[in-house]
Amino acid sequence: MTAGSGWISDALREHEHADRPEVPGGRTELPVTDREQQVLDRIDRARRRRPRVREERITMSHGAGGKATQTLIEAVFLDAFRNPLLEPLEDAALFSVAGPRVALTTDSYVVSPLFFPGGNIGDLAVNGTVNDLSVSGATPLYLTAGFILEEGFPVADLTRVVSSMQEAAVAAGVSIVTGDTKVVQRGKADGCYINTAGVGVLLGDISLSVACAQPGDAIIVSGPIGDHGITIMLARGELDIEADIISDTAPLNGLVASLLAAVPGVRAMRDATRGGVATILNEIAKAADVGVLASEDDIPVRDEVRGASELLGIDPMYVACEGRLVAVVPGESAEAAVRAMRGHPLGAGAAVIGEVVADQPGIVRLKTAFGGTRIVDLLVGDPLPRIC
Amino acid sequence: MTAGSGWISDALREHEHADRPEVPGGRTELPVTDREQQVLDRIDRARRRRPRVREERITMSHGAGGKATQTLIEAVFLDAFRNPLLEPLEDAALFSVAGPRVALTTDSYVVSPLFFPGGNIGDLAVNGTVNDLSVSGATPLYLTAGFILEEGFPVADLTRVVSSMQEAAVAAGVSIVTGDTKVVQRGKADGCYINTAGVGVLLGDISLSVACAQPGDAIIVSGPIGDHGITIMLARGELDIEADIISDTAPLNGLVASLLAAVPGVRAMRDATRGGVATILNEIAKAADVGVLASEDDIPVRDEVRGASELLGIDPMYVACEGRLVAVVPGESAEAAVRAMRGHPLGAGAAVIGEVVADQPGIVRLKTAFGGTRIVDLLVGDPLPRIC
Amino acid sequence: MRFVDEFRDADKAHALAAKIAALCEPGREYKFMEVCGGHTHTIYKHGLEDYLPEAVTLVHGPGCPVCVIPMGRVDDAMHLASRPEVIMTSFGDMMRVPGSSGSFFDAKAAGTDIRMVYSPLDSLKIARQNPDRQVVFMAIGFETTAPSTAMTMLRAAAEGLSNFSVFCNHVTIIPAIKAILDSPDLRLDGFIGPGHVSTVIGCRPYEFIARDYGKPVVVAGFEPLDILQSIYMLMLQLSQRRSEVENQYSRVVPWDGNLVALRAIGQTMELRPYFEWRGLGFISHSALRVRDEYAAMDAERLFSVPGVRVADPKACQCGEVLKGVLKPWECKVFGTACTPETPIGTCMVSPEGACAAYYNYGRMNRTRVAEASAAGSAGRA
Amino acid sequence: MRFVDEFRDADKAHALAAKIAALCEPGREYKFMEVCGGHTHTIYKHGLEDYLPEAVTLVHGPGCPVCVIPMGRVDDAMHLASRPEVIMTSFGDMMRVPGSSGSFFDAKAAGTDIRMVYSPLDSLKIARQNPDRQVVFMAIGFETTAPSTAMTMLRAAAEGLSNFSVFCNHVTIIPAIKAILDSPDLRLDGFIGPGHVSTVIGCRPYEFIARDYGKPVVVAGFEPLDILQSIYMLMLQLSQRRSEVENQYSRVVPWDGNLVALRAIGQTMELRPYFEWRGLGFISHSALRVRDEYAAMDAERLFSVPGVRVADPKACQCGEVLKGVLKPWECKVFGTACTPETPIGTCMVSPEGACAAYYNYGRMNRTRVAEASAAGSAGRA
Amino acid sequence: MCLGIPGEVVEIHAETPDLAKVNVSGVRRLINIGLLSDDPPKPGEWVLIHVGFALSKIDEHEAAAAMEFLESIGQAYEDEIAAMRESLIE
Amino acid sequence: MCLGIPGEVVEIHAETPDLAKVNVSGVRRLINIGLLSDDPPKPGEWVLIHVGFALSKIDEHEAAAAMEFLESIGQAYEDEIAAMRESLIE
Ligand code: SF4
Ligand code: SF4
Ligand SMILES: [Mg+2]
Ligand SMILES: [Mg+2]
Ligand SMILES: [Mg+2]
Ligand SMILES: [Mg+2]
Ligand SMILES: [Mg+2]
Ligand SMILES: [Mg+2]
Ligand SMILES: [Mg+2]
Ligand SMILES: [Mg+2]
Ligand SMILES: [Mg+2]
Ligand SMILES: [Mg+2]
Repeated sequence: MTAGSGWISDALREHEHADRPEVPGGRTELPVTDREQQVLDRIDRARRRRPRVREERITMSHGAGGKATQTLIEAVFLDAFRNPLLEPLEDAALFSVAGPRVALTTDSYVVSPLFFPGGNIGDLAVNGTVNDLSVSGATPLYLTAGFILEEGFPVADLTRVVSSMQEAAVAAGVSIVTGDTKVVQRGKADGCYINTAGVGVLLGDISLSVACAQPGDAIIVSGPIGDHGITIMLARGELDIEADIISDTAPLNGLVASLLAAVPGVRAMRDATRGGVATILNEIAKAADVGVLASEDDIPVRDEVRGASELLGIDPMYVACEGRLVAVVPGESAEAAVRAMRGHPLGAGAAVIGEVVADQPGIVRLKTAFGGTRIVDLLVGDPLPRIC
Repeated sequence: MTAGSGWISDALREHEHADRPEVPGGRTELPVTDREQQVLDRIDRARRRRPRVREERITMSHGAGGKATQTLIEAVFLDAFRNPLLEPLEDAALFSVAGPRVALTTDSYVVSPLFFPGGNIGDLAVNGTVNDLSVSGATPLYLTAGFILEEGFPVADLTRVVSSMQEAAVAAGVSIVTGDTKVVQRGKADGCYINTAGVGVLLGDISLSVACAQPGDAIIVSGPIGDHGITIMLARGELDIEADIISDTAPLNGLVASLLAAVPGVRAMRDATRGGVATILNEIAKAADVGVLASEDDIPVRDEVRGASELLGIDPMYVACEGRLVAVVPGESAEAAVRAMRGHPLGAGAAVIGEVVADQPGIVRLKTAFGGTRIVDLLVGDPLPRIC
Repeated sequence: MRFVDEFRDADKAHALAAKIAALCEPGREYKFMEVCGGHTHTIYKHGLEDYLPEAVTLVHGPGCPVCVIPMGRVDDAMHLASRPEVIMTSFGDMMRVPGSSGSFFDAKAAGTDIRMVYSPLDSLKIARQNPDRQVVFMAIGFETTAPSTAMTMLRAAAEGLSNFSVFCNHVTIIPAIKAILDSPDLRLDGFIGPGHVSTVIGCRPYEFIARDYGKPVVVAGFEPLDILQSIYMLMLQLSQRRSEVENQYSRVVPWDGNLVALRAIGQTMELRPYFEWRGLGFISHSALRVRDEYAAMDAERLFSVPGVRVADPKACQCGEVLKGVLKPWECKVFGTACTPETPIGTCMVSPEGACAAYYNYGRMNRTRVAEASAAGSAGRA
Repeated sequence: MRFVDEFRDADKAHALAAKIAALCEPGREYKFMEVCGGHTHTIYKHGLEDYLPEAVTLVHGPGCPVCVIPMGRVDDAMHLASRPEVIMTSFGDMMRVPGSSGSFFDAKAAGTDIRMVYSPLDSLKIARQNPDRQVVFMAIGFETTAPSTAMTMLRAAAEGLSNFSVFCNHVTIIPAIKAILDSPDLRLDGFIGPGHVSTVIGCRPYEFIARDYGKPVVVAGFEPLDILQSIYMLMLQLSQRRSEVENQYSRVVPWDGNLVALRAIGQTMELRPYFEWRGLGFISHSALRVRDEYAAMDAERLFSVPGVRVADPKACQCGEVLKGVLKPWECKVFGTACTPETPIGTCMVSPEGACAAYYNYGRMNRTRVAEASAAGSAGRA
Repeated sequence: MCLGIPGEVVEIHAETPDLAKVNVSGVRRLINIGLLSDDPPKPGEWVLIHVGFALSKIDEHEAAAAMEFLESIGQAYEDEIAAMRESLIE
Repeated sequence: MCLGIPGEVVEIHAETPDLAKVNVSGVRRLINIGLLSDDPPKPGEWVLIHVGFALSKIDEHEAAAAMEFLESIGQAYEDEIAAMRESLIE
């Protein structure tokens, strides 16, 4: 239950501080209109105070556009994200971009649970969008934040999420410049969904596209795969599996900058999220109409990710990451690319995992550790735990 | 239940068209590897076909990032929104903007019901974001579209929503250039939520802000208020109230262009959405630290909106619109502004509803039709139907 | 809107205002209580006080159904609602009324199944749709609303619905008026009688006021001209040294009330020996409970209800406001600790509550307003 | 991973491959059936066929629990699941198996309460959490899985859980192998025996194959070297004109199986007189049902189950694939109408289904692959 | 007290004569007229609506009388104002 | 058939000796070891896990023997390959 009798004492305590000029002789001294005016002035001062969310849980009022919405925006969002572009709280944020081309992306985040080892939906929502811009070759600059909150969502959780977003934004060097909040009835969401859209700028004439992959190109992954997906599956608790593993959620713009500086000829990058590395390899094969030949032995997978995958009967190649990228570089630049990535903390585990080939266009093949070959197609359905 | 035995016959019918070169003498004629290769080629051709969503309902697979996600994106979203920026389906859309400043906005749409007289969540999601850009003085150019779909959502409904979005985008002259789809478990959403972020460009040195409102300015509304909110309340069906009223959802960029052309000195505009016109008047009063004095008699409200509001005990001033704007213009330009707006179909009902005054800063007052005065504060809570 | 717009005409208001002003005896102050919160709402919503001479003061009475619910009853309702089998249904007004640990709205956010209804009949619909749940209707209101609850109970009985019950908090206005008349610290010159209550109980029940206390009563409608005319009628009685019950709202209120409605109430409910009113304390025979014959629809008997008495927060001066002893803004916490967002007292919740009405509509300097109105081009006073 | 990685060693595979090749008698073709879908999965997932000489062909058998479920049983399960009081629990594999009007997955999307579990024990947890619902576990699988169902039933009985039941579809492998051996259109040289089934039933039940049909059987593990070694052992028996049951998987499979597990099955389940297998038709004594003593946990008795027989779609050639008569890609609709996204037959659903395994992992030109592998720097064959 | 809204009865519900459709400024809703069973309203008559029930009929005659009174004092007031103005001009 | 994964028993659950915690590559889960009640596994022993149950113990001795065999033929093969290479070089 929100509030508790606590809120009354809170409100009264605050009221005490409502710098009320004491009327010397009590209220009989002044004419009614003057006394009333003093009260009105006191209220005016109280209203201009820093807003504070008193509720412990989000209620429908927080989404109704009235006073509670405004308080939420000012006390929670603006307070955390504060920057000159957001501050006017106008209908749109205005800024200038210096660069011939602008990159625009969006993603909604619906992760459950909202808090998990290594992060929460907030930093995920910032990093994910930063990463989509980064792998497009853009320098991420500005983010929007759209919240869909479920009635009953704890305000303390929201505050935690929002402050993680701000930390992630600071770490990635971006600003959250405009936002939106909607509240839906209990049972019509799962606590909190976040959409972020991002704007970045492309400097120079960089041109990246998975459609540019050419036979002979090397395919590089920036680190061990599947950490995020396995962390989330285990964090749900339904599988009763424990492991010391944390999400890899991280902003990749720094790593991308290092890579691009070292290897200007990079053909394409993708951040491996839903669908995992397997999906990206298939996107490359399809977009460029080339074959992709990867090597199981070369794909970095943590022991715990492998163990959990074996137990659940799923394939780490399809498991989501949130801080790993796949890069396609000309074969001759492979070594330089790996070296550059390993020089960055988020690329310490970078490795060449395969190559682009001419034959079997559209198809991704994997040399198995066993020395055989198999196809790695797009995933059908969800990665479901299986018995057989 | 999805599919029904129908899907098998469908699949087989399609299979018939899988231009399979008939092996003249049957399979015994060719060596196994050749026969196998022919089958593989046939499959390859089938895979390169135009994707089609076979399911009648959204399943978790459509959000898992695999084949179903890809099919959904290509068959539903790309097919409807097709444009050269979206088509590469890269992690971000790239484009150039010509103009010194860029406007960025976002909104999530969670309207229930999804389809209502006068529109649906799709055109709402496009118009709403177009409007936030427009009232900022920007020419809306590019939109993102982030979908959160509930498992079980009918694909036919999604298709309707998406095609409404495209129609709205065409009508507003914007392109949807990047997007995202997530699917959540049944019971974790309400069919379909949409987030759109929008990018627009400000030409010239236009500078709009509600903080610029000055005593003497006139406040104009572009047409009758509350149509959208009342339509939605009635469309939910719980109140058992019928009325011939439709949502006012519409893109305001054309109207804004007409207004700005006629009155370059416009101080600020806002589209009246959640919280209605009352909220905007309060935003003006607060941001510019001025008083606002509006006149009840001058505020256009349709009979049906008034009737429904009386029945429900709510105030139309707080009821949402989705195609109305409030403009602040210098007093001397009021007439020209109204004339310009009335010249546009979406501004036919434009009217001066009040003025900015110096006294009682931060407070919105309304001259009632009865000749009295009252305060119009921010709404507390939801506009709840009341008995007393 | 017919029967509405014609009673909001500013020209006629000026005429009435002039008549009222003309009736003021020099040096005399007039204090009238509008018993009904609906009147309070109208007064502030339309800015009616702008028409009244300084000498005439309106005192806001206890006739706001939500404002008089004591905290203990809210807690009891919350206790009922928190039972897993219970779906609580409530009018929107009730949703923000604070109990000792938050409002229905807060409880709903925390997962309690509380649903807003427009009509008590909607609760029956919910009961039919949820045969394995118990639907409890949070019945509040004066005689205006009690007949609707009664009709809903009769309907449920006729249908044989076994999962619908009523948590009955209906109150009756006469004992509250009497309590106010008997309170030593208040001097009133007359009453603006509650129009909608009177559609049910008629005008006779007020006669004791005129007869025994010598105060005029005018039963009034809810448009601003109705109230202005009623004030005029009260002033006229005073100037003529009369004290009678008059019916300004005769287009809606029959002198004898609504017999069908009274019968329905009498069939399903009976007077409680006493009931607690927020701010006014316990008043005997001031509320209704479900009759024994309908015990199966009485949530208080179906479920155990703690029934603890919760003292109002110390800072709360609702009692004084409800009795008209204090003006809303004279309460110490008005507008700072107690606001519509964080109501400490219930008078700050409902749009009919005196504090809420004053805060939402009236919170401004009337002198300065008058000047601004005169100057402003948008106004037309 | 211990007991895993060491059995995936490419060098040893090359050695085994050479040994196998060396055992090939010129001009002779060898056809071995891996009975178990787990083996099929391993074969394709690791690209094991790349190590086999042309003369050796692997034929995929019926040992995929999901593939042999007939459409009628899926429809029956769906019927059960659609009851409002029922929560159906199912392994993930089962979710996409097509019934005549869609899969569990489709039904779930349409609102049917079907939940995925990792272990049958999870169903008990759900039953405890939902005392007012009926939790039905969709029990599928061979002797490997039946003991887990049995233990779960015993646990439910011990706890006195009254809202848990089993829709029993457990099947037994021996009658299916016998049916294949008796089918006229198939010539096999030996069997790669199901390793995990054998942990329960042991190796003796296969003796009739060696004795009566003169075919060697090697019970095999699930890592690729296990299978390669088993093929080598089969080739060795053939070259030595032996036909015996051998146990390659002795690290896991005791010759006599698991008596505790067999007792648990025997206590809760009994053989059905006959049961329909997809593609193979009715096979007598080939499946398990719940014993009378546990009738209260038998969903087939608790709820009426339509039990209609649904003919497989005409285009479906799963029967031939399950019997090993057709290679997956030889089915007419393979890869065009029937894909993992839109499986027409169940062999396309489970990763253990021959068609799915071939489609997901094996769908490529092996000759070209070999060339590419040789050329590709990323490989290390 | 409590919100009461005037609405015009449009039609009596055929199957359940307890219910009537009323019109409030072009907005229609079925309401329960059981409380008026002593003298049920006919289409064209006006009722006062409270929480989905018609609480009383609106007496057009009485309404007209009230209006007449208000108009009469309005007229008297305007005459007076006019007279005052004239006196000022003079 | 059906997925079976080797895991090392880490500890037997104190209250319910039917349950044991197993470790699979650093990942831990409680599993039911009721099917091994004839000869319950001890910490350090390995079991085969299927749908949350231990189905059998893994016999390290047999596993070592299998490995030995595989290594022996591996060695033989490598010797052969080496010999062949040498013969080619020569
Ligand atoms: S301000 Fe609040 S506490 Fe004071 S009288 Fe009004 S409602 Fe009660
Ligand atoms: S392709 Fe499909 S229909 Fe044909 S055998 Fe395989 S699963 Fe059955
Ligand atoms: Mg994106
Ligand atoms: Mg992304
Ligand atoms: Mg991406
Ligand atoms: Mg917004
Ligand atoms: Mg916006
Ligand atoms: Mg908006
Ligand atoms: Mg806006
Ligand atoms: Mg995305
Ligand atoms: Mg409850
Ligand atoms: Mg069910």
